[in-house]
This record gives sequence, C-alpha cells and structure tokens, in this order.
Amino acid sequence: MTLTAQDLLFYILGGLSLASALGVLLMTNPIYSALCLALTMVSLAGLYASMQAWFVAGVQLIVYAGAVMVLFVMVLMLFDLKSEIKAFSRGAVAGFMKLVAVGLMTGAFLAAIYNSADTLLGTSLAAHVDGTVSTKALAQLLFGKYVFAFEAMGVLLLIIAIGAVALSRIEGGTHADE
Amino acid sequence: MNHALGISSYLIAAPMLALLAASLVPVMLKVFSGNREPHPFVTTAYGFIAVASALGLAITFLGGSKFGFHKALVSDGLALWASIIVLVSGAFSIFMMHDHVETQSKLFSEKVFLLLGSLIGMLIVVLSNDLIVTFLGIETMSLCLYVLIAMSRETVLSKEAAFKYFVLGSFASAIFLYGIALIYGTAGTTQFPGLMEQVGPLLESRNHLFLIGIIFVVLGFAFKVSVFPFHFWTPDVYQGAPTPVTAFMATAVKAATFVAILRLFQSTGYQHSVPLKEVISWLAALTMLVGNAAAIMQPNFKRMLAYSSVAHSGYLMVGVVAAGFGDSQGVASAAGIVVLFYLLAYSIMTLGSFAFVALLEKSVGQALQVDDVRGLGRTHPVLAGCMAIVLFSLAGVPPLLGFFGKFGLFSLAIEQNFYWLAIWGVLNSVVSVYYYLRPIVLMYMQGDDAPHVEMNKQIMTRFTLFGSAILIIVMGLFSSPILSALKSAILGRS
Amino acid sequence: MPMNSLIDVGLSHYLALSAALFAIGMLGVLMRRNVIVMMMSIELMLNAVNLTFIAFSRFRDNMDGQAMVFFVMTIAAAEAAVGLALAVTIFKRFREVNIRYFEHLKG
Amino acid sequence: MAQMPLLSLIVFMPLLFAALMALMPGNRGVRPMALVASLIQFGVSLLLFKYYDASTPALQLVEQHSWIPEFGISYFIGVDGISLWLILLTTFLLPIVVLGSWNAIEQKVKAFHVALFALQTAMLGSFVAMDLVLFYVFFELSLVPMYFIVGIWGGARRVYASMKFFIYTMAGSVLMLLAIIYLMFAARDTEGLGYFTANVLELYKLKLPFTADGLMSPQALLFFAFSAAFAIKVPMFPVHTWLPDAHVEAPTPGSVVLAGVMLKMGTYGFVRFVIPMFPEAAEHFGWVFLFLGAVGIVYGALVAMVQPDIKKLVAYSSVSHMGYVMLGIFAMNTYGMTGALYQMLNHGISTGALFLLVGMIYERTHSREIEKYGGLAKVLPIYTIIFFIVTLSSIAVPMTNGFVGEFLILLGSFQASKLIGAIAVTGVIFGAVYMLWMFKRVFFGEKGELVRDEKHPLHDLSVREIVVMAPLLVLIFWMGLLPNHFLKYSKSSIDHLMQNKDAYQLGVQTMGDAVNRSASVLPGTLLPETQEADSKVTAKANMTGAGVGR
Amino acid sequence: MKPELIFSVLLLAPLIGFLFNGLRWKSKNYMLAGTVATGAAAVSFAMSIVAVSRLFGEGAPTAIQANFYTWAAMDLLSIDVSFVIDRISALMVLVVTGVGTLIHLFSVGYMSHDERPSKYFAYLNLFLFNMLLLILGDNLLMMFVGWEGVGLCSYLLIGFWFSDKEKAAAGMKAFVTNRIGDAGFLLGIFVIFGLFGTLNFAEIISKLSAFSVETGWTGPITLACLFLFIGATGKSAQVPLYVWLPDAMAGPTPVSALIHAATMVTAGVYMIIRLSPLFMLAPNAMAVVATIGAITALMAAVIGLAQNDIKKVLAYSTVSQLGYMFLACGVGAFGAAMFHLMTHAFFKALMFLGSGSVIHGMHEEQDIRKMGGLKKYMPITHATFFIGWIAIIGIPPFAGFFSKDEILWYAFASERGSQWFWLAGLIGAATTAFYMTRLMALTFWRKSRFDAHKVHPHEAGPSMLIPLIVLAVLSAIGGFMGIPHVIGEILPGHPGNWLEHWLKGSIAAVPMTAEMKHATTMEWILMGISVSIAGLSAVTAFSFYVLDPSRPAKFVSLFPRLHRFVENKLMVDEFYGAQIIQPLINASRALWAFVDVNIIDKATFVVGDLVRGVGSTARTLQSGNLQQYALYIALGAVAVMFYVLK
Repeated sequence: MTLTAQDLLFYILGGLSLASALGVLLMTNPIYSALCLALTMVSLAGLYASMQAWFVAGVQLIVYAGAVMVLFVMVLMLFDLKSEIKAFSRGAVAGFMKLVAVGLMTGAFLAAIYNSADTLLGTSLAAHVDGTVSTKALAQLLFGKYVFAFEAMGVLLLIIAIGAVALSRIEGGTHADE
Repeated sequence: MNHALGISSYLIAAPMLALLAASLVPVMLKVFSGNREPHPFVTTAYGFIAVASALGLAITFLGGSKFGFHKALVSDGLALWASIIVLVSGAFSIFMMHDHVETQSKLFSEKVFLLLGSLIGMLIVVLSNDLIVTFLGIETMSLCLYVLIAMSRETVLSKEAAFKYFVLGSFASAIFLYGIALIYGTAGTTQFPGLMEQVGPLLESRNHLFLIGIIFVVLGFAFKVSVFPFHFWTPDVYQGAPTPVTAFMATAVKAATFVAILRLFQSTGYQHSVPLKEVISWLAALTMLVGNAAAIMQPNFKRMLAYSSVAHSGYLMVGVVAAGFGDSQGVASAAGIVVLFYLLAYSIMTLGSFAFVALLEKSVGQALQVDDVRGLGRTHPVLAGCMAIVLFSLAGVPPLLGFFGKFGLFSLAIEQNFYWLAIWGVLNSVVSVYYYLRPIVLMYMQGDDAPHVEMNKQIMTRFTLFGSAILIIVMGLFSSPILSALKSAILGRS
Repeated sequence: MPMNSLIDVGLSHYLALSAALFAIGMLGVLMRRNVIVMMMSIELMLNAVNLTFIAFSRFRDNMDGQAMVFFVMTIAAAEAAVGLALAVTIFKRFREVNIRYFEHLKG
Repeated sequence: MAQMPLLSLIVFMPLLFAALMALMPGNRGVRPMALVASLIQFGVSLLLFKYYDASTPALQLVEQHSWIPEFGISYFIGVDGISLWLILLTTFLLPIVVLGSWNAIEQKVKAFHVALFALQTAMLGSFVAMDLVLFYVFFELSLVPMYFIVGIWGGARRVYASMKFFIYTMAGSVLMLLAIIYLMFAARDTEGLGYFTANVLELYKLKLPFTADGLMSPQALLFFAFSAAFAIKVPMFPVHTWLPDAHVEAPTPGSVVLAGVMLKMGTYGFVRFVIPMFPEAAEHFGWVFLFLGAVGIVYGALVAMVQPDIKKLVAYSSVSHMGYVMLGIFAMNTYGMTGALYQMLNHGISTGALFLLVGMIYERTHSREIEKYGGLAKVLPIYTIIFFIVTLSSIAVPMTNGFVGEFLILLGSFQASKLIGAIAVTGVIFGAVYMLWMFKRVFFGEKGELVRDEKHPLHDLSVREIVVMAPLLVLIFWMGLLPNHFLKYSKSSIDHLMQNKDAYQLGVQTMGDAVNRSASVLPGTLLPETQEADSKVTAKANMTGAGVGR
Repeated sequence: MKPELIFSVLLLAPLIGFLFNGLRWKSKNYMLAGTVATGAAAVSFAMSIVAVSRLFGEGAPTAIQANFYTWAAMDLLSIDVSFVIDRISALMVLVVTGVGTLIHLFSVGYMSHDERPSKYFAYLNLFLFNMLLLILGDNLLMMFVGWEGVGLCSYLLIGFWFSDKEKAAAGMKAFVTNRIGDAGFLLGIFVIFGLFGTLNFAEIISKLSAFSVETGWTGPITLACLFLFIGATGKSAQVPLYVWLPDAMAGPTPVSALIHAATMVTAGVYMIIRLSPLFMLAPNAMAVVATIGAITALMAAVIGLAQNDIKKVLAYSTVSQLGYMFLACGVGAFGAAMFHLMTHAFFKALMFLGSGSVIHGMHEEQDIRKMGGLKKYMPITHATFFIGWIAIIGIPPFAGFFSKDEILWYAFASERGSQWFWLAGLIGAATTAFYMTRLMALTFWRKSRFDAHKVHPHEAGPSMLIPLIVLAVLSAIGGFMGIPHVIGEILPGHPGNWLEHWLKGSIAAVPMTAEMKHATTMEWILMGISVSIAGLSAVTAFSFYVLDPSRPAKFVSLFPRLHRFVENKLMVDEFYGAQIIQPLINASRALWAFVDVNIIDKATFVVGDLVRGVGSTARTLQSGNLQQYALYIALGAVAVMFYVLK
C-alpha cells in the first residue's frame, strides 16, 4: 500500500473539490458560492487531467471555469446581490428530511459502490496515454459514432441562442420593445 | 472506422432537417424585414408546412427497423408512430397558439420556431438508439419548452411555471444523466441494442451500480411523464403555461418520452429483478390514484386536466410494466402497439380538452375554473357537445377511442398476469368518471340561468376541438385499421 | 474489498468522490433559496456526473465517456444560458431572485 | 330477403332516427316525428316473428362481421328465445314512452328524444350482441343517454342521482370488462380454440378450471366479476341504493325505460353469460344469489311499504320484483328460468305502467307525496281503474301477467331450496301490503289536500293518456291469460339451456337458413382461414401481447 | 250439448255480465244492471243444472270435463285451462249459482238507492265468475286463480264505499289476510308439485296409492296439507286469520251473504274436501285441522255473545260455523263438512239477507240495541229469519240439525275424533243457540227501542222477499238430503242418507272406530244431549232477553272485565296490531333509514371519502414550493433505491 503520486493527486484535488463544493453550498454570499464553484471546476479539471483526459480537462477549464462561470458572475453582478440573511430554505422538518434524503441516497450509493467494486473493471490505471492520441481518438468518436449527437448539439445551441434572445424581448424582458 | 454516412442516415434525419429548415424561415423573414413580425397567419402557415412536410417525410422514410448515423438513430414502427403523434399534436398546438390570447404577440414567429425546435428534440428522442442521444433530445425538447412557457404574455404565473419547470427539469436531468453515467460504466455502452443484451446478466448478478443507473434513468423519464412522486411540477406548470403550450406538453412530450421508456424496457432481462418490477408497478398504481384523487378535488380546470394527465401516465405505466416485466416473447412489441395506441387516443382527447379550455379563456392570466362552464350546453351546444364526447372518451366510455385505448392496455396487463394492476386501473377509471363528468354536469344539468358568454372566434382552436371529437368517435368505431397499421409497423411486417 | 484498496486509489474512489459532489449539489438545489445558487448547484451535479464519466472512461479504457462529457458540458452551458436568461427576466419583474416568490401556483 | 340484416336494422334504426331528429331545425315537430319513428321501429321489430323459428334453440338471424380483429372483437349479433322478448319489450315501450312524455318533457324536447332513441339502440344492441366486447360496448353506452335523461330532465337532486347511477353501474361493469379480457385470453390459450376471440358461442365451449373449496379458482372469480356488474345493474340487494334515487329524480319516460328495459340488461346478462359460461360456479355459489334474491324481495317490499313518496315506493317495488327475477334465474331449473324471463317482461310492463301513471298524476299536482293525496278515486275514476289494474299486475293477482311470472319463479325456487322458497313466498304478502296500502291512502278515504283544491280541479285522463296505457293493459291481461302464447317462443331456448347447464353450446342459424350449423365451424366464417392460422402462430411464437392476437 | 259449450256458457255468462256492467259503470240504472247481472247468474244456474243432471242416472259419467287451452307447459309442469264437474263440484256449483242468483236478485232491491249500482253488479258477476273458476277448475292452479280472484272481488266489494276510510281499510285487511293464507296455499301447491309432478286433482289422487300414511310432522304430505290448510284458514276465516271476516261486514249486506257467508268463505272447506284422500294420509295435519276448527268454533261463538252489530253477530256466527266444517274435515267426516257447508249456505245466506232487509228497513241502522219489536213491521222478514234461527241452533228437523249433528257424531265416533272435539262442538252449539236467540230477541221481539218518529221500518219489496222465502224453504228442508241412518230407519220408507251415497267414492270415507260403527244407541244419546243443550241454551237466552231484559246487565256486572274483553273481540286485533303490524312497520322504517341510508350508502361514500382524502393530501403536498417538489423527487428516488437494492 504505497501512496503513488497519482493517488496523492487524487486526494489533494478531490479534497479541494469537495471543500469548494461545500463552499458553494454553504457560502451565504452568492458571489463566494460562484467563486467556490469555479474552484471546484478547476480542481476537477485537474482530476480529469490526472486521468489523462487532456482535452476534456482543457474544455473544462475554458468553457466551464471560464465561460460559464463568467456568465454566472456577470448575472450575479447584474443583480447586485449581497450576502443573504435567509440563504437556506425554511422548515426544520423539511430541512431535516432533505438532509436525510440526500444522506440516505449517498449512503446507498456508497454501499452500492462498495458492493459492486469487485465487478468493476480495471481497478488500476492503465498505462500513460499520450494527450494527442487521446484527443484524436475523441475527435474520431465525435465525428464518427457520435456525429449525430454532435450535430444535434449544434442545432440545440442555435435554437437556444434564438430562444434566449427571444426571451429577453418578451414583455418585461431585458430587451423588450415597449 | 468508416465515417461515411449512408443515404439512409439522411433519410431518417429528413423529418428533423425539414423541421429545422422550415422553422428558420419565419425567423429569417423577420430578420431580413427589419425585425417586423410577419403576419401570424403566415407564421402559422409556415409552421404547418414545416410540420406537414416533416410528417410526410416521416411517413415516407421512417419505419422498417433501419439504423442511421452509426446506430445513433433507429427508425422503426415505434419511431414512425410516435413521430406521427408528436407532429400532429405539434400542428394542432401551433393552430391553437395562433388563436390564443397568451401566445399572440410580436414574438409569435419565435414561439413557433421554439415549438418546432422542441419538435426536433422530440423526434430525436423517438428516433434515438442511444441513451445519450435520448438525453440530448430530451434536453432540446425541454429547453425549448422552458423558453416557450416563459414567453407567455402573462407575466407572473407563466414565469413561475417556466422557472419551476426549468429548475426541476434540470435537477431531474442531472439525475438522469448520472444514471446514464452509471449504466455506461457498468454496461460499457449506452446504445440500446447492446444495453439490452447486458441487462439480463447485470441484473442477474445484482450489480447495484447498474440498478441505480436504471433507477435514475427511469426516474428521469418518470419526471418527464409525471409519474408519482415526480409529478409535482405538472399541475403548476400546466396551469402557468399558455394553454396551447400546455396541450403540447401534455401530448407530445409524453408521447415522445414514453417511446423512449419503451426502448429502455425492450429486454426480457428485467425479469431478473423482481423488486424493480414491483416498484414500477407501485409507481404506476400510485400515479393513477394520486392523479385521479387530486383531480376530483380540483376547482381549476387546467389543473384538473393536469392531474388527469398524471393519471393517464399511470395507465400508460401499466403498459411499460408489462413491456419490461412480462414473461413472454415479444411482449415489448405488443406493449409498443398498445401504448402507442393509447398515446394516440390520449393525445387526441387531451388536445380536444385543452382546446376547449383555450376557447373559454378570454383574457391573459385568466384562471379558468370548472364552474365557469356552467350552462354551456345551452349557450354553445356544439362546443359543449364536442367537449362532452372528449370527456366521456377520457373516462373510457365505449365505443369511444379512450375505451379502446384502455382496453388494449388492460388486455396486455391481464395477458402478462398483472391482474392487480388491471383491477386497480379500472377501479381508478371509475374514480375518474367522477371528475370527468363534473364539467358535463355543469354544462348540461346546472346553470340554466347562466348568462350567454360571447366566445372568442378562435377558428383554429374550434377546429381542433371539433376535429378531436370527430376523431374520437370515428377512430373509436374504426380502430381496426389503425391498430393493424400499428401492428404491422411495429412487428415489421407489411 | 481488502483494506489496502481503500487507500489505493481506484475507480471506487472516483465514484465515491463524484457521489459526494452530486450529493452536495443536490443539497444545494434542495436548500439554497437563491435561484442562481440553485443553478450553480445543478452545475455541480453535472460536474459530478462528468467525473463519473471520465472515471469510467479511464478505467474501462473506453473513450465514449469523454465524448459524453463533451455533450454534457454543452448541455450544461445551454442550460445555464436559458436559466440565466429566465433569471434575468424574473429579476426584472420581481427585483429579487429568491424562490419564495414562486409559490403562486399550488394546490 | 335471405340476407337482410334485420337485427342490425332493428338495432340501429333508432340511432338513425336520433340523428335525423338532431338535424331537424327547432323543437317543433320533433314529437310527432319521434312517435312515427318509434312506431316504425316497433313495426320492424315485429318482423322478427316472421323469421324467428321457435322450434330450435339455435341463435338465429345471425350477423357476423369482423370489427376489431386485432382485439378479437367482432360484430356478432343474433337472437334466440332468451333475447327475443326483451327486444320486443324494448321496441314496444318506445312509442309508449314517446307518447307518454308528450307533456312531461317541456324543454329541450329535441335533445330528449335524441337521447331516448340513442338509448334505444344501446339497449337493443346489448340484447342482441353475441360478442362479449360488443355487448360491453352497448352495455356501457346505454349509461350515457340515461345519464343525460336523468341529469337534465330530472328532479331537484338529479345531479346526485345521475352521478350515483353512472358511477355505481360503471364500477360494477369495469370488473366485468377485465373478466371478459381474461376470458378472451383463456380462449386463446385453450387447446382447441387457440385464437383470440370474444365470441360468446366460442367462449361457451371453454372449460374453466373450478375447485369447489375456494373462491380463488378462475371460474369463481370470473363468475363474481360478471355477477358484480349484473347484480348492480339489476339491482340486487345490497347494491340497489342507486335505483331509488335514480328513479325518483328521473323524468317519467326515463323511469319507464330504466325500469322497463335497463334493469333487464342485468338479469339478461345472468341468463346469457353467467350461467352458461360458469356453470359450476353458478351451481356452487348460486345459493348466495338465491338468498340475496329472496332477501331483496322481502327487503324491497318492506322498505317500499314505508316510503312517503309514490315514485320511491314504486322504485323499491322494482327492487323487490327484480329479486324475484334473480331468484328464478338462480333456481336453476326450467320453471324458475321461464318465470324469470316472464317476470322481466312483466316488470317492464307493469312497473313501466306504474311509473307512467305516477307521472300522469305528478303532471297534474306536482307532488308525489302520498300523504297529500286521498280520495282520488272519486275524482279521477278512469285513472283509478287503470291504476288498480296495474296494481293487480304488480302484486301478481292471477289472470294478470305478474302472477304467471311469480308463480313459476316461486315454484322453481321452492324446488331449488325449500327454505328460500318459503322466504320468498312471504314477498307475495308484503307485495300486497305495500301496494294496497299506498292505493288505499291515495285513492280511498277522505279527499286529501291536493285533491280537495277547488281552484285547480283535477282532470281525468285525456285520450292520449288512455291510448298510452291501453296497450299496457291489454298486455297485462293477454300475458296473464294466455302465457303460453309468449312462452312457446322461449321454450326451446330455455329447455336447451337448462338441459345442458354443464356443457352449454349454441348453434347458429342465419336468416333463411333452415339447417342448423354447429357452432364449431363459426370462426372459419368469421375470418379467412389464413388469418386464423396466422393468429395461432403469432399467439404461440411471437406476438403474444396485448391481445393483438391477429 | 258438448261439455265445452256447457262450461263456456256457465263461465262466460257472469263474465259477460261483468263486462256489460263494468263498461257502463257510471250508469245509475239499477234495474238494467240488476236484470243483466241476475240474468247472468241465472243462466249459470240453469247451465249448472243441465250439467249436473248429466251425472244422474244409470251409467252416467262420474264427471264431465272440458279442456280449453294450455296455460303453460314446461318440463313436468303442464297446466291446462280445463274444468270438471264431478260429484263434489256439482253440489258446490249448484249452491253457488243457486244462492248466488237469489242474492243477485235480492241486491236489485237492496242497491236501488246506491250511486253506483252498475259497478256493484259488475263486481258481483265478477265474483261469481271467479268462484266458478275456483270450483270447477280441475287442477290446483285453476283453483288458485279463482281463489285469488274471489279474494280480489271480496276486496272490491268490502271497500265498495271506499270514501269511508274504515271500509277501505277493511277491504285491505281482508285482502292482505287472505294473501297470508294464499302464500301458504302456494307453498302447498309447490310441495304437491314436487311430490306428484302434477297439479291435476284426479292425477294427484290417482298417484296417492303409492304413498302410505305419514306419522311424523315433516313428511311431505303432512307439510303439503298443513300449507294448504294455512290457505284455508285465510280464505275460510279460521284462527288465527279470521280477523278480516268481521271487518268485511263493511261491504253491502248481500255481499256479506253471498261472499262472506255462503260461498267464498267455504272455499277452504271445499278445497280440503277435494283433496280428502290426500289429507287422510296425514293424520297429524288432520288433527291440526280439527283442533283449529274446534277452537275457531268455540272462540267465535264466544265473541258472538257480546256483539251488538247485527252483521257482526252473524259474521262471528259464520266463523264459528266454518269452524264446525273444519272440525268435520279434521276428523275425516268430509261428507258431513260438505253437508254443513250446504245447509249453512242456505240458512246463513238467509239470515244475512234478512239482516239486510232489516238494515234496509231501518235506514242503515245496524246496532241491535237500537232495534227491537221489528216483528210487527216486517213480518215476512221475521218469519224467514225465524226459520234461519231454528235451523242454525239445530232444532230438528231443520237443516242445521242434521248437518251439525252429523259433525258432532263423527267428532265423537271417528277414529280421528275424540270426546274433546265433541265437547267443544257441543259447547259451541250451546253458545250459538244463546247468541242467536239474543239476536232474534233484540231485533225482532219485545218493544221497539228506536225513535219511531224518525225511523219508519218497513218491509222490503218483492225482489228482496222472494230470495228470503226461497232460502227459508231451503233452510227448512235442506237437511233431508242427509238424513242419518238412525233416523232414516225409523222413518217411513227408510230414506237413506242421499248425500252420503252421492259422495261415496268421490271423497274419503269416514274412518269410524270399530265399536262406534254400529253404536246406534250412542248416536241417539248424543243427539239427544246436543238438541237438549241447545234448546236449554236458547231458553236461557229467551229468559234473559225477552222475559227479563234487566237480567243481562246484572249478569254482566258480575264479570265486567271479562265482558269488556269479550265485547272487544278478545283483543285479537289489538294484539295483532301491537305485536305484528307495528313492529313490522317500525322494522321497515329502520331498514330504510338504517340499512339503506346508513350502511349501504355510507359504505360507498366511505370509498369516496377515502379517495377525496388522498386527493386533498396530494393537494396539500402540492405546496407550490419548488424545493419541496425537489425533495419529493429525492425522497422518491431514495425510496425506490432502497426498495430495489434492499
């Protein structure tokens, strides 16, 4: 039972992601939550990289931690929100039940992972894979097996773009005519 | 790896492409004419042409168990008939949108565009042969709907509805996606054919992660078709959304999603998990009960119909249970036939009932109460008569279409020895009679003193209601051709 | 499972981590009242899913998982766009993005 | 005329007339047209006598067409001695109802007649249908027009009553639907049949497993599922409570049709389906129905006795009378069965007449409270005489129709069980008590407050009303004095049923076809051979599901 | 004449009369109505004579029969509408049509002032028709048809003046009480059918040889006999169902004479006589018949002692005399029962018509305390009534003496009889003599107690007197058709017992005990005792009511409560009302309000409430809070996971 560098990286990045995720949950100021989320994403990107998913790690950094987070922060800025007094939902019973529900679900999950661990394949990492090789393979997949999904994504983005614009122009929208 | 796509792939995608191309026209017109909204009728016409051409292409090219796009899509009878249901209900929804006060606006062309976009998503769902593609389709369909709901001219409730639907939908999508991930991890594939072969061994060895994956995926579907206890968004969203959009959601979304569920349950391997069978049966049973019981207590017309649609999901789940856990060969295709037939029936009836609601809504944000139909039998005999037919059909009175739909479903349940589900189902349909007859009571038996209310013109919505009433009768009496067509399409025989 | 494998990082660890992240995200949706934070929590859930995909992809030596992550990210972005657009609309109307204003529809 | 679809004509003619009436502009002229139409359909139904062959128990004037083969449903109709008289009763009552409601229905006249004629089709259909699903369709369909008739033209609590009516009857029949579906699958899975069908003649051949010791054998469960549907429809104690409400609230014509024909659909169901299809269960559990029938007779009579409302009294008397019918059916012998069949007709005629009479007086005084009457005999002598004759029929005085039925039923039930026969015979006493007590309070003694009213003197029956009642009176005596005129048409069918209780089968005879064909060749004529063979393959190999057997 | 024709005319004549008068029921032309009706009855009578005459002579058939059509036929059951005149029904048909004709005739006068004479005569003819069906029918079902038919006519005629609530109620009471009996009759028919597979009298009796005498109580024949006897107690007003008959006096008096004295009420006796071989096989049933008969004879006679309504006295007397007939049947003396039936028909019809004449003359007064001294106002009525009186109290050689004495003798001497039956009969006879004398005295003799200024009693017209006279003659000589052997032997020409001879072979023979078969001395002694007791009793009554009118009051004051009890008819009606009828009504109300409304309906409402409960819970959960919904999703997921993974 030696702790390899790989394992160490997992514990560090994993711990970081967990901590920052908790930060998202617990920070009463939304801006801090957003920053925590960004941190989570960055640490996850690290984990992806550690698993040799180089391209995905890069996309995670650029698209997620970059673009999406900027969008969130911008909107938050737009709303000019400060720390909220009532950040969490009311109701002791409901709150308790929520904790219990999620707790149970996670517990069941962990138990399932524990139970099925034997059946899971390849519990040790395979050999190092070159980033260009994996990226190429991914590209082959995207334009081969998943070409339809890829194209559908494009259509989705187009529709959503128009939809989002339209949404801003409805009565009461940011770009309403009246 | 051969990346070349055969012509057949494009033929399968042809309906979607047609929809996309045609849907862009009104928006483009708007762009090139300096942001001037085209005449709504023009937009409607384009929408109709889009749907009609897609329908034509679907009927021409779909069916016969063909794969496309490296097996990302499958074109079989299930897909064909689901496409037909989805497209037809889309067409009628566009008609109703043209008339309805909450959807008429300067942004009408965008709304039609979004609805067509949603239809593309649905076609993806019904044609999908891969869980991840299904997911993409569901997201396409849902995201369009979120926006479409929010674009109502009503400013408070529709926004709330859109937002609730959005948050809960995304929440459910995340769960669904997690399920896909687990399935991917355990089965090694997300494509249905491969997956179906894996189901048996994985369940037999009680792979818990796979089970959780299946549960989460089912849960995600269950959310979309509003199965208890994932149905809570339904009444709120149905109420807040503009009625034409509600009609669209209640019919097309459900049809598309049920086809996806059927695809998931096209394996005999599920018999290895008895608890899964039991739990899904229970969900079906509870869904019927909750939907019907809550509808009884509901004074708001649209909410009542929303609960009724929950109950109908419960009936449809009976078909799903039979498909997944029936013990004879080919039960899944049989289930496909009856479920699709039921969906067809249900869609026609639901379109009619929401058209009726739309006709009675005269102002933005009006919350139509059941009591508002008082005396309509006297003041508007034709409308009331059509609605009465629709309601009787929903209640399952023979020989209307709804009856034969239920007949098929319960036949299937009995054949596969799900007796208690069948008994529970018919008892629930008796309960449902109570609230389906309430509007009839109010229209015909009470309120002779009710004032004569001017009805909106809404020619197309009238047409929808009238058409659905006619179809309910005609297709009820002559359901044989439809059934045999369904059968030959799904069994792949001519 | 032998004791040492609890420390030896394997697929189970990644899965457990993703489960924990998913749970946190879920709690965020369930408990935070700010809609933006709720959306962020959903993003968190999707990220947890992505981690699962990557882990499976890695340990099964199967690239499909990475392709799926790609799609999930796109969807997440689209969802964020729509969600934020909705949020902005709602903010314009209510000057507030707390979900307690959204309880008109009930019963 | 060898292949004239006479039965279809009889069944659907009323619907056609309904459609014609619906298309008529305005309400004027609807009534005469309805009257003519109803007379025409009665006349056409009389043609049955010309083509009906009383000497054979076979199903006659058979028509068979494929309808929804995917669900195993065919359009299969026919008539035999069991249904013949019910069809004629139905067609006979329609003109009477139309003429009787001449003044009773004041608004929405057109809609009323449309509903009435549509109802006629549904009722006739359920009497001729020989395909279980087809029967179910007609059986359920009949609820809708009746629901409207009660709900729209009814009294103050009409909504409650119509709802109760609809939900009660539907609750019973849905279980039957499941049982039907089960039977169809049982037919498919049985050796020798092997195809998916709801054809009653084929289902007769099924030998469903039955074990005497428990309720859980399929035959017993199916028996109870069918019985539940029919018992509610009959209605039988203790599921009878919808009936008094429905009757009291229904308008006169509605009550007449409800009592006259609709209740018979339940008892007919027992005779046509329950007894032949589940012979062992019927034999084994028959005592339950025998007992409940007897209880119903006494119970209905006792409760009728204390009713303050004439119409409710008559309604409860229906419960009592239908108890006799149930008793006769489950006596399981020729006497009881014949008596039951006869009693169905009697009840249709005499209770129908009573409802008409109650309606006539209600039109004059707008009250049905017994207390407010008294001394009517002095004021309305003709009405009194007619009412008295009908009363006699209702309490089964010899030489009226009621006696024949009751005598045979009691004879049969006494042969079946001495104790129950003895209980049921007390119904003869109570029947006289409640009718005559009511008659005394309404017609005899001092003039009551409604009768005394000088400002609004009551008028005796008009010519129209007498014309309405006359055919009923004629039948009361005709059927009472010459029962064999009627019984001879049903004799061979009933004998056949009772002699082959355990293995009932029915041949068919199409119109103009002298030779009986055995029922076993039927499926071949129903659908081309190829399809049948096909269905067998699919049933076994692939397309199991959904009853999409073909 | 073919039998079919005879029966057609016999039956159709009254039916046509009914239709004729029934269709012109509003007419007040009593003469026309009466003529037609009486004519119809007379035609029937004439036809009866024609028919019966065929039975006389050497080689004459024992019965003539006609079959009209099949009423119903299935399985074993085959019922024909067919009629028979044999030696039993011959007697009966003559009595019914003969006495009937006389009473029709009497009615012409009696109903001349009524508002609806046509209706009355229609009913009367209808009754005759039904009575003929009852008598002539050759199977139990035809008899039952007539049986119920006469009950119906009785109902109509009792309630003839229906505006009076009491009278309408009396009609209903009669019908319902009869119905109770009819129910028993029906059960009897069913048992017989089960036993023999036929309802035809001749066939039943021919099949009896296969059966032996039953000793127990539950044998089928005993049961059948008992059930049939229940029917007889209803129709023939025996304990415990006799209560309707006194009330039935609400009808017009000729009706009382015809239906409630001479004909209909004897139907029960007739039925038992018809089935006498059957009854002979059930000694226990016969014991019941005899006991009930004896009790009725005594009890009704006792009640009769204290009645003040002239018709009520006669009514109780009828009940009592019917008791004698059943006593006779019960001991196996069916011939004697038939004999008494006939003589009773004569003298009781006579007395009822006489009372009718009195009531007619007294302007509808019926209370004998308000009469008295009518002898001088209506001498013919008095004379005929007098004959009836001595006939009923059994003074030789009037009709009642022969028949009653024969019954008493057989009650004593039959195997099935006993001295107790004889004693009961004897006391009954004494009581009868007492109250009949009282009736005579209070009505006709001593001083008038009415206001002669207001009431002018007068003798009736000829149409009423002729029947009286004819019946008086019959009452006087009617007994000669059944002269007992002991008397016949000492008379010149040794007249035999014609009736016994006539009926021999048609009915079961009296099962005499061996020592009594030739106990001539004993017969003489008993005859002497009964005549002297009756005479003594009559003399006592005479001394009470004629010689010293204060004596009854003094006597009664010794037992005031007993007297009130007797005067109130032993409180039987009150007992029935309080113990049977009212509880039944209360129970029915409870069934309606409790079982129907509270149990059955509630049970269905409970289902509805449950569903509603689920519905409102679902709506409460639907709080509108988005996170709550998300929680439900999570909870649902957790539940499903745990269920599946457990």
